[in-house]
Amino acid sequence: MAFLDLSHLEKSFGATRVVKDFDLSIEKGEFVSFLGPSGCGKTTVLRMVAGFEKPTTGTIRIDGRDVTRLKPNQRNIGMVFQAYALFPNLTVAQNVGFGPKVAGMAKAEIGERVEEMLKLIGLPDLGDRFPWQLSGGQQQRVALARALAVRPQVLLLDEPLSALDAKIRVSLREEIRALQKELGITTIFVTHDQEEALSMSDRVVVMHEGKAAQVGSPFEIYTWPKTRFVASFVGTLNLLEGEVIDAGRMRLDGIEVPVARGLDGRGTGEPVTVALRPEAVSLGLNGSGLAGTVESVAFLGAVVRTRVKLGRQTITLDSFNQTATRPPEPGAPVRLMFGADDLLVLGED
Amino acid sequence: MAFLDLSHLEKSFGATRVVKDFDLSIEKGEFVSFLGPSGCGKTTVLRMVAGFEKPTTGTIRIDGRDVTRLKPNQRNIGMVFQAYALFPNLTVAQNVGFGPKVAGMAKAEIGERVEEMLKLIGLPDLGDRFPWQLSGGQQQRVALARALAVRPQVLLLDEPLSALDAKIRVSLREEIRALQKELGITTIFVTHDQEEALSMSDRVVVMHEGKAAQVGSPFEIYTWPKTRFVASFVGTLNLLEGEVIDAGRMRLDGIEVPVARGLDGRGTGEPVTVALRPEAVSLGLNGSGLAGTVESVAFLGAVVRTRVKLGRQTITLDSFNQTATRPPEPGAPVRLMFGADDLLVLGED
Amino acid sequence: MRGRLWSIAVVLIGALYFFLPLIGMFEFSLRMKRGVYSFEAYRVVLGDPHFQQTFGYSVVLALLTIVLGVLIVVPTAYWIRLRLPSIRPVVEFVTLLPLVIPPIVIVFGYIRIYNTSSWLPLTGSWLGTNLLILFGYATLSLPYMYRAVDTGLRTIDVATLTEAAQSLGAGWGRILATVILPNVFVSVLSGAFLTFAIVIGEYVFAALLNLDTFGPYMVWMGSNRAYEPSALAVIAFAITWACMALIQLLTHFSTFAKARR
Amino acid sequence: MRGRLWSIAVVLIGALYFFLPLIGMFEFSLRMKRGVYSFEAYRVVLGDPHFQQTFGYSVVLALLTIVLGVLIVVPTAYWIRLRLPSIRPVVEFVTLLPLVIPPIVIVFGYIRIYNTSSWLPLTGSWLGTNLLILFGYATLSLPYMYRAVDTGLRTIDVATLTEAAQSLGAGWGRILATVILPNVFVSVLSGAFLTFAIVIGEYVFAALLNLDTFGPYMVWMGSNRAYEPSALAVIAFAITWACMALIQLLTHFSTFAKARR
Repeated sequence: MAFLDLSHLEKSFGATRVVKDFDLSIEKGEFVSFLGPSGCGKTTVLRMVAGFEKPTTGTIRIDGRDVTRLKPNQRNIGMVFQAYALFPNLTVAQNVGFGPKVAGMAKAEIGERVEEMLKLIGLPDLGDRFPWQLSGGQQQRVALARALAVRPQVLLLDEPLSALDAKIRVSLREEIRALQKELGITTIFVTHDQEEALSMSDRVVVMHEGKAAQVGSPFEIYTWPKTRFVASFVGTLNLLEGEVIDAGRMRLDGIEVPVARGLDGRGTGEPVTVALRPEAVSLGLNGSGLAGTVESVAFLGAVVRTRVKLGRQTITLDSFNQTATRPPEPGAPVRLMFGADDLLVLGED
Repeated sequence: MAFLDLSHLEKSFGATRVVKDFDLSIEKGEFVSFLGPSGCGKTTVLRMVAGFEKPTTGTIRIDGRDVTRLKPNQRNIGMVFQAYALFPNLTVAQNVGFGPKVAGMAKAEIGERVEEMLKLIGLPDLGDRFPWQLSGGQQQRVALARALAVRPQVLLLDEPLSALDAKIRVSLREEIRALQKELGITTIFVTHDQEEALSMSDRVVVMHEGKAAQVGSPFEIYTWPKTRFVASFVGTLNLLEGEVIDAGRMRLDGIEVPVARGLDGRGTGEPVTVALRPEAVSLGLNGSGLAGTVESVAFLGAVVRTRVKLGRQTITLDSFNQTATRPPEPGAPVRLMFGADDLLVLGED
Repeated sequence: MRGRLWSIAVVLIGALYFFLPLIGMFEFSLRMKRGVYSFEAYRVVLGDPHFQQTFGYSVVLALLTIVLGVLIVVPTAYWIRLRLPSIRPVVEFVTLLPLVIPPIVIVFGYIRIYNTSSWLPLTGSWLGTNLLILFGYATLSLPYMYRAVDTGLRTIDVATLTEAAQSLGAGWGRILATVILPNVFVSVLSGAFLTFAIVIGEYVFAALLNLDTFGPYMVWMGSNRAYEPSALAVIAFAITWACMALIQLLTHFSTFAKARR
Repeated sequence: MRGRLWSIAVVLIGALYFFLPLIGMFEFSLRMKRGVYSFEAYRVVLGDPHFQQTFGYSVVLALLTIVLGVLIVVPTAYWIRLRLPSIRPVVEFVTLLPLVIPPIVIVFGYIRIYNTSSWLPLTGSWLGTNLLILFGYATLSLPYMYRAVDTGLRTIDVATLTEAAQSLGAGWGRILATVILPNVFVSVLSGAFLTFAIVIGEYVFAALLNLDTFGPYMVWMGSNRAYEPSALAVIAFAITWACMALIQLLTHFSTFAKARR
């Protein structure tokens, strides 16, 4: 049996069911992200695990113990909030020591624990500061230390990085991941940022309208999205209309292209929608590939985004900016190339 | 003479000089972005053009007319704010018609102008709505229509997209750019988002501590940054330490590499810092290139970010996620390749 | 469940404090005619020329106070938010003073400084005394008026809206009239109603300045009659209640309020 | 320049309203001994046993009012912000009532419902009357206390701080005592000082309930003596001023206030 086990969780607010028949098993030490747009129910699931919301039906088990009806302060869970939520009247050390103090630990022991935690987050000298004297990134690290100070069985992170600047966000997510690996603590991380979820997690749960649309490793989620929702929420996407030839080929804009998977069981001539990642398409100026015309070129920095008109359809493709070659001009004829593996045949949501 | 001419602009608040000797000429119909971190003075320059701040010294000329001492309501300038700033007590049509009404236009004429403007922004049927009935993106488009309704000589945009969601931000920036091209209106766009500045502008002014650190086309700014600040603010960057061999070569971690430009006039053996964009480096698993060991691999979605240990230095490289090949594992030996063009020798700030 | 309990507690406390006394008073006011409930006491009170006179007087005073307050407070509060945010604490402090300085002290001061033998003998003439009480009431209402208007201004982005209007060519007069005032109108009204209710019921100022307003009339009735004071109190309460209801209505059903939900 | 002009205008209005009367009164209060300035009037007033008695009485009443107010308001305001944000408008409405219902009406109602022949004859006994005025004063101070505490609660993220404390194992008592109260302490104090100032100067309640507090004493002095009332007014003003200054000091120099700048 898994360490953290959510089975048949449901939650309704009034007539709205925000979480529907949610099942998930998380192994000890695993880092699992809940990824989805706002309103998809990801935060509600987290808050049910924390005990702030009571499930309408279903059970939550931690290490075999049923905690579904326990109050939040009886669950031994560490939580980090988007808004830091440090106690403004307490110093950093007092904040970190709050949990151990509530747990009735001896004063000397609390001091040791606080010192250990502050060292862990790399702020050993800031114990006497007040929260308002710290930067956002420091505050969130203290919040993390505070949550970890009670040695919780599960660590819950509720969009902990979204209030921070872009650069700090990137460095802090690496820190959090390293800390989580070091402590081996079972962690749930809620986010709406696909890059965060993909870069940090062992497994990602993509949520959509209260359900888990797909559960898998970051690579699986990105490379083989199961539904149209997952494909479009995680990364950008071209959707192309065509028709099936046989299990390994389809016709796209009059040209036959090989498709590696997903066409089994579809009849010849059946219309089919395939998805194609912009970065999977490359330009072959001369030679084979589908012929099209450059519609627009946007320079985004590292990436140049080119729109190519291809018969009735428009394909977006991303390529890295190359110092030696200027991007193509609008109106130029180009040829597009992509592999049979890159065409994703999508299921319904 | 240029259409909009800023010469020797300076602005001090108390003892702090936030804008220092700022010169810029903008041609009629040009789209110029001011890009920089908060506090770099970009907004202050914009507000001086609008008339909300009086320059300490310097002059502002629009179409040859000195407007430096004119009040904001005498300048014939259109302004769009980050916070939309629609008048909450007026309908969309009344908001758009505010400027023409102040200008004393006849009622029928105002009606026509409002209709024209609403059509221009693609919201012809929302004239009777109040601002709070619109989405953020719609509100900002109405604010744009309101600013354009007085047929201003110059359009000023003060971070107009930063309050919006990521997806709307991208579509609205394309709309704004298309509208600006259609009307041929001279435009200044202030932003801290490099992608916005690079993708929308004819020219970008990168600002740093009240000065223009570099002025150039987006491609120039990204590809040939002049200073270390510009290089690190626009895009991510590897900084590598090495020593000069001669004008065309340097020694990096014991290996000789060719450098296309920037080493003229430096003596042999002189230490030099070069910058290298992560996307300019590629992995060659066997063969030539610098030998290193994979330190970590982060899967960011479209991009896989790999850190490679190279002697004493660490190089970050970005590559597109390829469906067919899994990213390398930490610890694997790899070889790094990059072109002579990709090594940027940076000047001081 | 726990929430419901608290709601009940709140309602109960409210009842004990306000409604029970009111109901008792209302019941009593109906008992002027022996043996039957009647509105006799109300007939007597409303027909009393002294009531009509003092009440009318107080209403006029209240309206003048409101006009004076709006003229002082709206431009001041706007300008302070726009250009002098640093002196806002000072102004807030000043506007709080009338709350904590007992009215008695203010009136003593007024009588002392503006008496018949002073350099500005306001208390010596009818007009002077009325001016004095008008200013006094404006002072009393300052905290409420300023808070209301300032709260109203807080809900809009004063600086940006002003700059937007300026960039569209508008001058100060137009900005105040078409951008600022319409957006704080509801707040101004709620401040005005509070002022109205306070001036109508005020006693200490009027009594010490020897003016025949509604407050002293109520107290005089209270110590000399049996049923009429209750009727009066119910009437006074009805007026203030109507004012409060109007504030709530205006706040709830204004289009601008919706925008903020 | 324009800003400076306005600052001067504000100071001038303040002066005309508050300081000029005060200075006049202060000057007058020093003239009890013919020909020379002296603190004779203050000596007389402070030495008057009736002053000491009424003032002491009012101070005790004020402190009890504050305790009662804090006990009612802090948990209520906290719970409403945390769990019942939907009834906040209702509660705000209730707390505004004492502002707009003239105290006279409230007292009339109290006398009517709690008189000697009623089901709860509070006005019949010494203890009952004091309880009545205590509740009356708590009512009067409700708007200020509630506003102050609610404003204090607004500056912290009540819901998230509560959840953070809960997830760290804390129960309700500990959350109120170690998380909520310390963070609204300054607000509670400022509400308390306002309450203190209001109770000390209150006249209508005390007079109509026939209680010998500081307010009626001041009015009695005002109509029967010449110099002492001015001295009294200056003392009362000094007290309220000290209260206000304390509020400002606390707000400015508390560590939490710094966090918000």
